[in-house]
Amino acid sequence: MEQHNTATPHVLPLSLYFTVAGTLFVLTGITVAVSFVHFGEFNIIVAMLIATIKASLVALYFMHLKYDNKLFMAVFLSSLIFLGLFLTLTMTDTMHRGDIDPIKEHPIKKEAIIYDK
Amino acid sequence: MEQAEKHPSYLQHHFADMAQQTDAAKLGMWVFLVTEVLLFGGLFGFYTFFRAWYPEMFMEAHKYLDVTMGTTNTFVLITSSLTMALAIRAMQLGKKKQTIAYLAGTLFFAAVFLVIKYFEYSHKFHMGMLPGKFYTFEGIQAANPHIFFSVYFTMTGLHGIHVIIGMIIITWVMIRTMRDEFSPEYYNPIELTGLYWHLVDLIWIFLFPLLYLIG
Amino acid sequence: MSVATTANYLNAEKGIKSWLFTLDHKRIGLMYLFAVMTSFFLGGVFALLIRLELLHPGQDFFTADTYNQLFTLHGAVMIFLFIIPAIPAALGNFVLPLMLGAKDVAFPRLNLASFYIYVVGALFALYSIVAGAVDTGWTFYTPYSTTTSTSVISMTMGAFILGFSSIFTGVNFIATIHKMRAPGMTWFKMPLMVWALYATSIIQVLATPVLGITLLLLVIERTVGIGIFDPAMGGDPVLFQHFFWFYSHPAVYIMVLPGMGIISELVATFSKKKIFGYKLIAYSSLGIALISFLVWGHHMFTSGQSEFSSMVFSFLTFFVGIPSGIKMFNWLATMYKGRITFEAPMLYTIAFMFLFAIGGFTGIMLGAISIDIHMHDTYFVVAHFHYTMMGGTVIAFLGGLHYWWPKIWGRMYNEKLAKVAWAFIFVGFNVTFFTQFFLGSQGMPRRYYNYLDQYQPLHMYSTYGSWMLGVGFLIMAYYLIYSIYKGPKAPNNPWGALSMEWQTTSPPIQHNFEDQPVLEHEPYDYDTRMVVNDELIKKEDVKEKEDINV
Amino acid sequence: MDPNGSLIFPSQVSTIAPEVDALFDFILYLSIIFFILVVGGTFYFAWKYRKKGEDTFTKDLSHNNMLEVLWTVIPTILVFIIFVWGFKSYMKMTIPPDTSMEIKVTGQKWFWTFNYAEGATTTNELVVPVNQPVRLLMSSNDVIHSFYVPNFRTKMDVLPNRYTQLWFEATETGEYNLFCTEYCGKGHSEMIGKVKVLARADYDAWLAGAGNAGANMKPEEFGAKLYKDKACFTCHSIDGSPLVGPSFKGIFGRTEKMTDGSEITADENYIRESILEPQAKVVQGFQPIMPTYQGVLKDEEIDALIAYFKTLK
Ligand code: HEA
Ligand code: HEA
Ligand code: HEC
Ligand code: CUA
Ligand SMILES: [Cu+2]
Repeated sequence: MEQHNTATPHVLPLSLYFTVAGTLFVLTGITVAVSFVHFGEFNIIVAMLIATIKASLVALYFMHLKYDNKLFMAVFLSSLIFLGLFLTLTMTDTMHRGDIDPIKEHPIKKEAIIYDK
Repeated sequence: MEQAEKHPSYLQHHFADMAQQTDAAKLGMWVFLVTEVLLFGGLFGFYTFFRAWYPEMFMEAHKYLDVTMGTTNTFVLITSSLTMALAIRAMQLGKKKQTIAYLAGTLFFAAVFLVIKYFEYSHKFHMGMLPGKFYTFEGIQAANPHIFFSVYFTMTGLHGIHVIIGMIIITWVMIRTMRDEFSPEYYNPIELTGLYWHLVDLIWIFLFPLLYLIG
Repeated sequence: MSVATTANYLNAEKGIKSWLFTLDHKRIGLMYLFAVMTSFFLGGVFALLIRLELLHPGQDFFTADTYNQLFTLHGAVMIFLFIIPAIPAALGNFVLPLMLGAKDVAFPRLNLASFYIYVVGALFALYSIVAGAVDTGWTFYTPYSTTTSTSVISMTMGAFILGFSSIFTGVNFIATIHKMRAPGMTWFKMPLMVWALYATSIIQVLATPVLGITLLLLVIERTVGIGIFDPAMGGDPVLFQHFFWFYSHPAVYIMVLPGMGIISELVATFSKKKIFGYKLIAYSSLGIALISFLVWGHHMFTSGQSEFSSMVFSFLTFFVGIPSGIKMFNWLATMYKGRITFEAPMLYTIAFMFLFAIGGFTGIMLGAISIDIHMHDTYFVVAHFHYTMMGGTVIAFLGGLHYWWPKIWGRMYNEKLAKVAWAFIFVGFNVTFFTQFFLGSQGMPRRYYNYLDQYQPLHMYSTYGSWMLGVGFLIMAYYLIYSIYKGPKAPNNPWGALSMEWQTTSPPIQHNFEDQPVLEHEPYDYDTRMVVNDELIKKEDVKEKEDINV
Repeated sequence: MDPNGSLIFPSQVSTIAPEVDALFDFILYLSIIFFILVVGGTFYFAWKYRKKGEDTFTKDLSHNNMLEVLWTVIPTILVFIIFVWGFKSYMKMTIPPDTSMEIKVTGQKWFWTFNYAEGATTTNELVVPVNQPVRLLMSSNDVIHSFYVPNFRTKMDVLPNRYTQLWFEATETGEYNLFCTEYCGKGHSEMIGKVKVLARADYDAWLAGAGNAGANMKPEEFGAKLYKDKACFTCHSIDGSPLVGPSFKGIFGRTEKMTDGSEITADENYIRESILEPQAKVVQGFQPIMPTYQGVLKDEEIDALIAYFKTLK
């Protein structure tokens, strides 16, 4: 069996929580600021990068992943991996429909019928 | 049950000791969080596929979301996460009053989040930026803007439902804290509630830039 | 009801309440067993009606609409109400803690909750029958499902709720297997059934939420018209198929993996031989679970998905065949130089090998894109999936049911009748579904209530076969129910098996074991351990004896 | 069963069919070998090692690396071959040759319409010349259907608001079944048609005549033919019994209630409108599910239908 390490609670210092929260605020500020600058395709990468850092901070410190059983980390990461697989494999379809015959790439009518009126 | 003497009341009969019980509960919670991630994952999928199909439309439609409100809500939710973490810390140290205060704080910020969302929603409703076939807004030129609002409303809607569920659970553990059910030896339910609440925050951390900041 | 004079989980507490509010995994397992068997018979009656209509071409007994509702209900009931919970939630619930030497699953309350969630989901599904029945097929393809006037919403909500029941079972089992194993039971000393349930739980947890969101969106699409799946609204119906199969392909391994786990137990027990390639079987369960997430697109070769996508999915599909093959070969090798007896569970094991091989090979045929283009949505596919689901999972389930029956009730069933029923089921099954391979490859499309005359003879045989199946199941129902009341008392370990569930009484006592059991030998140590008349004989102790030698 | 086909397959009538069948046979033989190995082995061991006397301990045979590698590697190699083979034929099925002629296919509940570049339109009957690659450009007007000709071993879903394509080259003249294989509701099992493969000369003659079919028929006879050809019969009876739609018996001059409460007497104009814009006025007691025949029926064909209706007293 895995070793148990929760017999006595692992108390983190207050300052750590505030530092993390502070960093999260700052990163939120940065990501909003950056969104007003136009890097084109790059914007999404920056925004997702910052979001990922923020999410990791929440998971590692607020959710104690850094200190808890490493199994939990593996469990959590597995969800992201499988989500990634789902998106990637579906995109082998959605991004490649016109590969052989361009006529198949787009819908016949661009606008939905609700605009027909 | 039969060996009640050596079992504290909060240790269930089928576990050998507290460590086993706590660890099992946490593992169970994490596995459940995995299912939450994948539940939202489906919606993130929609976002991804439709954004790739209609990039200009997303670009144009997202401008109608209110960045100020979104940003405020991000701050609010992060703060609520902080208070939640602090509530757990307080209970680890046995400070019951503090725990209750922090939980109340978390509830407060969750409520603020919902109120702001309410204003955002009602504004959208008013403008006719409704999902799918109810969409009547005419300001967006690119094709099929109603899809963007379908994605927006399903994603934030499901997230909002999670906030509400979270608030119910937090209220419940708060009552249990008041009833003195927890101690530094046993505060598992608060911890699990915390995990859930942080996940709700975590999802918002991705929703916010995807919907409000990059279109 | 129960035999034993001593207290056990069946008679420890009395009254309906002691069942409805029980937290005992054994009782919850039994309630599940009752529920899934009811569902199976319900689904089976639908199946017999389908076959009845197909006896002759043209409209005989049902209108097109009724027929469409029949196969939808047959599929949905069999999949969501029967086969997904059948092995994990019913048998698995009963035996998992026993096999681990634990008192219960990790979260008994969640366990009970998931049973009631199942009941609520089932009520939704049943309500849809009353409220105008669903006619979409169990696959709910859009835009048909968003435009038909039948009660799609209650059925999808039912499936959505059932999904949560399945998720909670998965969560529970994962925590149980990680945290509740008896002292000494390391990962590689667990019975293979446990490995199989573990792999199954992983799939349940990772795949089911995606089905949940898909069905939820379908409901929203029908009620609010968000248009994500509806081409008229700018949505994409093929996307629905991706979402649906991302769950439903892994789901077929939710069905078959626990079945394979049962077969691993049975083949070792009835060959009295150490399982061959333990680690490989254990890993192949995980392997199948992992790969199963990568192949869903093989249901969509003709759907209009990109050619590139078809290529990727076809390629990946074949890799499921490898771990499945590994298992089959290892079972075969386990029988080699064994000491094989032929009680009903072993007969089901042999039937499994026979039928699942056919199901699997035809799966490989379908995985080859050019062949699938011809076979897709014909009876060839229908035959394939009945060979895997019925011939694989259901047969394994029946094997497990007979195997653990004495443990569950403390009573033996009638072995002779069991063999007769087995023969009816085995022969009837092949008559029903082998014919359908020919129907399919000759071009007979599925979901047709009316067909061209040229397909008549084969359809007729198929229908006759389904009646044989019906007879087989009636016999089984008879002797199983009879045995609960009148069967002879079962010993604690009627099969001489070595895993932990046999070390407690039959039926087990309320908290499973008198004391916390400690693993003394591995589950398949038949080279050094033997149980005769509930008595464990160790090889060390009988060295001198001459007649018991290697 | 197809008298010209084998036990397993209907006769091969397209260039791709032999290739599909060959791969199938290959996997079939492989499967039989493995089946004999695994299931034959099971039966053999079951008999050979059946319990013969006293209980005994058994041998400790718990693994054998050589064997385990073998039964991992050999199937892997085999499935790889199968994949490449299957994929190659698939690419052939997918990419139409440049010399293909094109026909537009429309699927709708519950019939097929074929539009030829030369102007001919047929329903539920696809007529093609032999030894000529044909490319079908397909779309649906309502739900998903699927175009399937078993003799050609080819199939493709037909989606609303999107084009899909399918091509084949028929190698023998004759009449072959055409099925809809994507479940599409009530009429799914009736959504079947024919593919007529004609010799080149016959095809040309047919095409020349198809443009003015019914030219040498009386209007009511032509109407009766259209009633069958254009699949009206799937929803409308002529004996008075309501199906999905109202019966045509006595329709002309009948006074009917509409869902909006108004009353209408069925005259030429109303019938024409019902055919071209079915949703404009919906008869009470029926669903608004009749497909439009705009672009499918020409004016003189509608006239013929009306003439035919007048005879249905
Ligand atoms: C328990 C359920 C179950 C199982 C286990 C399987 C197992 C497999 N299935 Fe099946 N399948 C279904 C249930 C199942 N399936 C259902 C329900 C559908 C249709 C749903 C619907 O449309 O309604 C379906 C449909 C389906 C399709 C789509 C058909 C279509 O609609 O056009 C395909 C295509 O690739 C496929 C492939 C496979 C493969 C490759 C396996 C493999 O896992 C098989 C692996 C096993 C073996 C290969 C045998 C043992 C191996 C050896 C002895 C080694 C030697 C082997 C080789 C050399 C190859 N299945
Ligand atoms: C676990 C899954 C499972 C199981 C066990 C079965 C079992 C059976 N199935 Fe089913 N089937 C599906 C899952 C399953 N099926 C699915 C998913 C579909 C696709 C649906 C769709 O297209 O959407 C399908 C579709 C399907 C079709 C195709 C319909 C069509 O496409 O038009 C047919 C046709 O023969 C069929 C037949 C049978 C038969 C004869 C049995 C038999 O094995 C049943 C045996 C059981 C009994 C016989 C019941 C017990 C006995 C009695 C109750 C006897 C007493 C009663 C009387 C004598 C009246 N099934
Ligand atoms: C998919 C089913 C379907 C098919 C195919 C179909 N119809 Fe209809 N039709 C309907 C339904 C349903 C109605 C009644 C509702 C309405 O008025 O729209 C109807 C109504 C009509 C009416 C008005 C009847 C009345 O009593 O007022 C006419 C005329 C008609 N159809 C002609 C045709 C002709 C001609 C064809 C073939 C060329 C045809 N329909 C094919 C379903 C169908
Ligand atoms: Cu059209 Cu089935
Ligand atoms: Cu599959």
